[in-house]
Amino acid sequence: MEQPRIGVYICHCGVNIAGTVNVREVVEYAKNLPNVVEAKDYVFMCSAPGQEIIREDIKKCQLNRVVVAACSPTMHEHTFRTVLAEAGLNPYLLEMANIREHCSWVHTDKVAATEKAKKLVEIAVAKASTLEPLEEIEFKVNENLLIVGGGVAGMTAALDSARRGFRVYLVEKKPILGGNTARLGRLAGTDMRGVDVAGSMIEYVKRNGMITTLTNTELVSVDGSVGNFKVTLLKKPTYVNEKCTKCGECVKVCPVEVPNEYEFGLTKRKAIYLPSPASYASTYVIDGENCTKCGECVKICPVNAINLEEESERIEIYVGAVIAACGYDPYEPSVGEYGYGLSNKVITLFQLNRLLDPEGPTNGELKIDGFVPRSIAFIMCVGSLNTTPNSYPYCSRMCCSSTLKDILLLKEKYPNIDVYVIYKDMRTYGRDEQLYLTACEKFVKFARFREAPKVSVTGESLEVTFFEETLGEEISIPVDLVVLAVGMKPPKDVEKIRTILKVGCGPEGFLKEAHLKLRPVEAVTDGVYLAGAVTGPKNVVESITSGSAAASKAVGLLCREKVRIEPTIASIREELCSGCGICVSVCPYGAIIIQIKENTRSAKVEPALCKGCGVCAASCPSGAAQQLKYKDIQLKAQILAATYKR
Amino acid sequence: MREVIINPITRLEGHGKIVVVLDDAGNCIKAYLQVPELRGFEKFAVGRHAEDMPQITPRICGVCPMAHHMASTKTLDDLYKVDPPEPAKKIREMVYNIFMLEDHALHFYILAGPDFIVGPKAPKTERNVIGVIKKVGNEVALKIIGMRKKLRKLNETIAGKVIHPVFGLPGGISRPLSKEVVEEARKISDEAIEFAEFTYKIFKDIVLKNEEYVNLITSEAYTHRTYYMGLVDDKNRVNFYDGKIRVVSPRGLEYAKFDVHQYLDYIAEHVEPWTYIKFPYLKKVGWRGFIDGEDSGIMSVAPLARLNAAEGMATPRAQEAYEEMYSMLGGKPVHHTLANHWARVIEIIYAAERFRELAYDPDIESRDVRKIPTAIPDVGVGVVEAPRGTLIHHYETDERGVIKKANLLVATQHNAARIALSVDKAARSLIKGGVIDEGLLNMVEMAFRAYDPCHACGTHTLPGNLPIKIYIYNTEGQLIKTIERF
Amino acid sequence: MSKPVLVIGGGIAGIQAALDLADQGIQVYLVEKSPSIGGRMAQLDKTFPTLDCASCILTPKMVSVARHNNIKLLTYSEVIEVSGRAGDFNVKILKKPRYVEEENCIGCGECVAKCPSRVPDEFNLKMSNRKAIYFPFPQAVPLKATIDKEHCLFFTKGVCRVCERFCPTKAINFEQQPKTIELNVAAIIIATGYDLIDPSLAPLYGYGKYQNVYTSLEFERLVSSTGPTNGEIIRRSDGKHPKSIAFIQCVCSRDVKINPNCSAFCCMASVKEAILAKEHLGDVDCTIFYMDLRAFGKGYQEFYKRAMEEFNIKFIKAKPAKIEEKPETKNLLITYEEQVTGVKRVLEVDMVVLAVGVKPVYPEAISLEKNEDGWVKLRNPYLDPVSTSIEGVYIIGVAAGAKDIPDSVTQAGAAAVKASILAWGGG
Amino acid sequence: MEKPKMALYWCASCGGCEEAVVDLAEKILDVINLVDIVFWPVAVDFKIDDVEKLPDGSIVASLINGGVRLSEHEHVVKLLRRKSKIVVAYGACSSWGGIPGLANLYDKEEILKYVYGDAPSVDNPGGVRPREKHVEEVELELPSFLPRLLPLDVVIDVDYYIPGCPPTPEVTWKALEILLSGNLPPKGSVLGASDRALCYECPLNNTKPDKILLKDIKRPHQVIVDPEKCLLTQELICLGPVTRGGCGALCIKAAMPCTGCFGSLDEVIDYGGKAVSYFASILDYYTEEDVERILDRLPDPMGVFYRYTLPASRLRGKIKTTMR
Repeated sequence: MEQPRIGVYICHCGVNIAGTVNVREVVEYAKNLPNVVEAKDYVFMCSAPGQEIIREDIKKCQLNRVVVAACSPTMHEHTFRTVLAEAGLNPYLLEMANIREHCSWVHTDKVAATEKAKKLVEIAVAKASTLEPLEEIEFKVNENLLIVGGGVAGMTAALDSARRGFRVYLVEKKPILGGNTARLGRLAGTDMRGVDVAGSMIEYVKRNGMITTLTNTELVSVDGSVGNFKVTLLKKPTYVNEKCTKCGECVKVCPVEVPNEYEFGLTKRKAIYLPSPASYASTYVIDGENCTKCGECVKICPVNAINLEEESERIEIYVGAVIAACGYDPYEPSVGEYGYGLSNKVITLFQLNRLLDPEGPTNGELKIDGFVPRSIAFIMCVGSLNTTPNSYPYCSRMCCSSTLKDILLLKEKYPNIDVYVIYKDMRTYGRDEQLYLTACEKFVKFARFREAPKVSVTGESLEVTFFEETLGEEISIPVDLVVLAVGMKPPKDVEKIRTILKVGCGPEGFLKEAHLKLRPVEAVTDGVYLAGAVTGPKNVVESITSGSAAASKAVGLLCREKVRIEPTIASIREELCSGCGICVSVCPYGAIIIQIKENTRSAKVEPALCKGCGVCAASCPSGAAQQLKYKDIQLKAQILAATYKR
Repeated sequence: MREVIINPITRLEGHGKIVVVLDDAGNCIKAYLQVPELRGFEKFAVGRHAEDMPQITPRICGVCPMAHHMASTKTLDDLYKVDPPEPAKKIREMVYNIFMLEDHALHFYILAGPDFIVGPKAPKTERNVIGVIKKVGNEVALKIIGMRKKLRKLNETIAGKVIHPVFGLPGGISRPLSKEVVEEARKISDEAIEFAEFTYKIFKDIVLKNEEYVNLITSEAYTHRTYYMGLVDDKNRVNFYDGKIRVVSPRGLEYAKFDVHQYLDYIAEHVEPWTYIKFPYLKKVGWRGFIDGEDSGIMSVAPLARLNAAEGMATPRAQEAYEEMYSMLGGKPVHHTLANHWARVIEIIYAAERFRELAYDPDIESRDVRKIPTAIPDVGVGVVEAPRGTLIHHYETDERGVIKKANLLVATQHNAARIALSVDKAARSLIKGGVIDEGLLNMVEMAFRAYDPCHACGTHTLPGNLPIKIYIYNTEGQLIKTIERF
Repeated sequence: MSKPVLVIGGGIAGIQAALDLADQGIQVYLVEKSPSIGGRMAQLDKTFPTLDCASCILTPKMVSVARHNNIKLLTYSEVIEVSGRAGDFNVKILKKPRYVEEENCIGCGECVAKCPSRVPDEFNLKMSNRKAIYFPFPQAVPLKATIDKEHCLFFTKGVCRVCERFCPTKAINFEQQPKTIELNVAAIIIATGYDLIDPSLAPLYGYGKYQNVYTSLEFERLVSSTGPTNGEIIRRSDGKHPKSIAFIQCVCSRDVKINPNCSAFCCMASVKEAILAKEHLGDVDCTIFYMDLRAFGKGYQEFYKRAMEEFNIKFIKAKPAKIEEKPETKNLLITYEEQVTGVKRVLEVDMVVLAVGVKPVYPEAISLEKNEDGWVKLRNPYLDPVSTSIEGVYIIGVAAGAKDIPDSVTQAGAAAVKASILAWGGG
Repeated sequence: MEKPKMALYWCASCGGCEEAVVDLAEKILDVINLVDIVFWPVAVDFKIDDVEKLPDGSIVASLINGGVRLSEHEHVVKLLRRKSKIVVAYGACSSWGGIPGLANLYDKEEILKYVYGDAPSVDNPGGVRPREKHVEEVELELPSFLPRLLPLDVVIDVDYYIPGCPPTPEVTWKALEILLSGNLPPKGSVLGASDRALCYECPLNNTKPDKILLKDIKRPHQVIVDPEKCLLTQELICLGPVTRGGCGALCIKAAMPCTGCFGSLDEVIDYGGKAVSYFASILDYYTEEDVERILDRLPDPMGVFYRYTLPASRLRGKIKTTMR
């Protein structure tokens, strides 16, 4: 290596540094450090004149390393790297000493702070002597986008990205798009039903030539990294082709009957069925899991639309980014939880939505055993806030507003029904508060429980018993119907999705954001984004918004020609590597592979996957893996400088 | 008073130094063998995993590492109260006999060889391995080197390493032998028998047929009447790997026969302020200073002692040779230090025969070579016969098998007192009236070699001699003369 | 080629929208009326539920805005006129004079140190003073001094010019004139945020009357290490540490007379503030008076639970009937009805913090359609949740409805992609 | 032409290194033909005076094995340093202290007290101890037992290292070839061994799964291993990944884990520290209880991870060692 010629530049940062640190003294000290050929100070090193001093010196003094002692590198490392680049030096030959946040801002003793600043500069100089030029790593970005999940969040993301000009693969594991929203019935504050919102999106998706929809399709694997993912999908057969005229003859002969999941089990369906109301499903489909392949439907189908021999298809696609919009599952109470499953008069909010939907099993009539209930108790926080042993600890956010919306609908249709809402905290946040105010005006009775209410089912009668906080006593309310305002839980295949996408999840099982507050639609894994309720409970509007937000991030990546990553990643010197595989075992990003050449093994870093966390370098037993810019020898130089007494 | 310092002699657990003290008349009144070597193995063994001891203790001596490895491994069997499967024990004993054979052969040909084969009075430039080669012929020399190489290679394959082996574990050995290895062992064992016979013939032709040599062996200068100690099998025959410790008195009577667990009842160590080595002695007889005879607890180990302490050899050819030696030297026990060379040749025959017996034993093909210990460890004691003599390891551990206490009695130590006697005796007989016989160097050297195959086994592979330098001081303590021997 | 997009408001929502657009290769004009971007978030001490320091996570974003090649930052500027339609808006922006040349100012602070004029500091809600030439806060972006003409001695009395004398780079320019900038943009994103509703509208809480009653935003500054007391929680009346603090929710919100809406973030903000008070003072009783504790976001319920169990913060479900001051101690007496028994009770505390509701701030130059409650009307809340009724004009952050930081950031992304589609001529 | 002069010396060693040289077998004769051995106490004329008489720097290379434990060792190695152009630390003990270096876990007094006092077979009622100066008829001197064992390079400047306990004949031969070739690598280099870790030459390296994450630690006596499968994956602490290769994986071929006698690789600063770090990083544990449990499974981390390198490590042992 060439003899280091280091220039040291010490910033006053106005009075921020100079007020506590004697900058002149630090300059004099720096001048006598090994390899230092020039040391200067300036009031604001990051200002244009300050930058110019460095640029000039690099040329005049033939500097080949630069140390800037100023603020945190997160503030201005980039600035000074650019200065080096402009002066023809490799930008990674810069080392910063943070004498502001790490020194002047946190100390008051001027003498001691000055000594510390000297030491920090000395450490930076020692490291600078060992710095090597590094080249930024670039990859061409594949412009396609994969979206996993065809609910409203996924469809919104697909539409926004496609409208912005990117090819989208929209993958849905169910036979039809629309997700949970399609089943929600009428939505709050509008005349639209969930199926209208989902349906219009489906129409847009169908019409958009940039979107390839793959229903009945599951994610098998995702390899590669940001900008370049290879995706393997498995498209399962529906056994019915587009010739289907939806005549319905097949259903009549199908001998297999199973609960209809679309109606949350309120009705039954056959193994061949319409996956959603007629207006949105284009063909009948066969549920491969339950079909016995008896062949009756094939015989009766007048247009020969059924082929029971159809097989699964493996599809490989290449994309630059992935949006996970896998939604949620409604919380399903266990049998006996609030009387659920013991009586058909205990239903969930989702089931109520179906009953109130004109396209639902009762065509919008709320009738239980043929009668309209005269009194209904809504029990809130079912499956949430740890109210029962099975429930989750979090708040599901949408259930309060959703319940009140349903109550207002009910009150519109059946003004005389007595409605009780048994709740813990009414969480109609923001403008949804107006739903609460309206409900109060409609004489909905609100009662506050301390512990989860008990629902006793005796023959035909139902009674809800609980300790009412405001009255301060235990009360019992006999009702005709109990509606459980169930919350949302992570979708059942979330674990699989998260493993395939290498995305983290929180303790409750929802996928984890890169930063809860400021990066809510990004996963920790670069190039993977999160939309909708897969990160946690959301209402329809919030899900749709996050779909757009995720599209925004994905587009931001896809419109770049190249992804550039900082070269401060791990690197393995093949000539020193024994192929022991320890690094592979510890790498949290799957960024290291073992390559076998002529029966000998050695490890290799995939730069696009490496996050530069340094775990491999710390664990590499032979020192072959090193973190660039933080090599052992560089850190050792710093430690020696830090502990050396001059 | 004058002093003579021979410094350093060859290694004795390191380096050695002899100081000879003369009275005003110039007569030797005392000679000291100082061993300036201490590493503290017994102390730093504390805290180690017991199962690591078979790999740690061989570092006491890189010339006979297998002896320590085996003693340590057997101590672990005892510590964990686990009896290894028969095949494992047989493989261990086979490996051990290969080691004894190889080590003894090295000593015989390369260390002692020059003295006897070339001749004690031959020019010093010839008294080395090259001289040996000249005398026995190139073909024979290659045979010797080749045999040693094969034996060591075989042990490396079985034990992992030949210097500092690794295969021994409590309850057996690390893995069974492959078919190829078993076949190789059998082939080599056949050659070993032939090699042993050949060696015996050379010894008889060159040494025993030379009256001068025989006289040298029986000369009083090399004779000490001490106790003798060695391992014997249930028929009181020599065994290197296992058995009871038998001690015979200077008159050849059985003094004691005990299990190694009782070693503390029989053996104690004496400390002198002028040397780092400790001097074991027979506890019940007691320490009487550096004197020989029935009343002195000084005992001797190594080949001759082993033969003296036993009543015969367990293999036929070795037994013949055994009987031959005692009949020629006038019955048991033999007190002549130099007869160790003879005894060593007999042991070479035994080792080869035992090696072959075990190599052809179908058991060594077995896969059943390990028993996993289940007992909670506590105390373990083990013993083997190292080439230089009885070697005892003793460990105490906590319930996790971590050493709390270790005690090691190594062969050199058992002989230390007798070696000191030899040095003293040689000095006294050869330094008289201020005249220092130059033969002193020879005498000391030969006395040493007889005991000490391990110390010097590498010594004569290259041209050169035992490096000795004698400093002679006058009564005022001034250096008056230096004698060098090279 | 794409057309530019205008973002109005440099709070976290505007910052995020600008960054998203810029990352999508679109030229962004980010207009902020105050001298620095950062918005309300810059005034916060820590954020719930992670207790991240607000500036620590915000400052890097602010720096990114300043550094991004695709973002033209117009601070101390206001949109004064908008015409045209989606894809083709003509916008006039007034750049107010700082009387400091931005190109020359290096942010050294010499001028600030020397300025003799003291002015109440808006950033610290007037709880401390700044100079007439000033940086709004230490991490301001851009870090350029601004002369407050109203209080500058030169402008008011014609003398001084001390700043000019001490400026090492000759950046002071008393002659600077307002500038009008005209732009043509494809879309407009409004992120103008909120103001607190005037708490004196609810006189029963005594804000403005009693010294030791604070708004929650004031309390944020009080606990902040960059605030008026360097993070010391002390009473206005006597400078002593309070031994008890009451946090009162739903002041000027959920109140049909003032503002029927819930302000969405105050419950959690108060829980956080109570935790911070405990962390700062240790020996302090914190009580939160609430109606419904709206811990609805990710990790919020868990945070609420932590406040109760780990920090021992008391929660009382009640809306105080009145607050009175004890004249001798300036302590406060909170009268409320105990929920279970219905008994009237009085709690005496050393300090009261009011979680005051919010009202939106809208740019005057754009006439947005509003709902009865005064908040903006959206075009289609389901299919187009960030669009105003004017095509091509989007609204995000609290201006579009009270919300917390993650929801604001999410909306920012959503508006960015919509605007981006327009900017590229799609839609 | 005069043959280059070479010296060999041993300090606190076991003689295994000498034996290893002897194991060069027929090649030893080549060595003799190539060099003139002027000093090798174990094998040739010992003339320390003659060494003193040699001009400084006249010995081309001195190979020194064993750690410095006695004052006499210190004296001789300093003499050899003066007389030699190149000093080579031969074997684990002189390179880093070796197994006798574990003695640095105890101080001098503890060792002497046990060896001459507390050991069960010692019978020493008078509490006699070997002394540096003892007057019998004359004054008898013993070299002093230093407070600790020192690696060679703490006492003198060392040019090269030949690793191993002992170095194998192959490694020794390769190193001698390099030394005699005149084409010398940079100072401080390791001669004769591999530049990569043992795994590289281990016949079991290819039997590893993609990821090695261990749920348990087993000590060698607790398990019967599959000799055809990577020992690390069988939960034995094999130090192959952290140890310099060159031995040919002898121990592993005997189904015993590598204990690290070839020491660390060039890029590693502290062998034991690296060994702990590497091994700990593949332990599949998350809770503190797990960590407690695992520490209990391994009562002697010093003897396992620092077996050959303690005196040269950052820890240096209980006894402080001043590093160069």
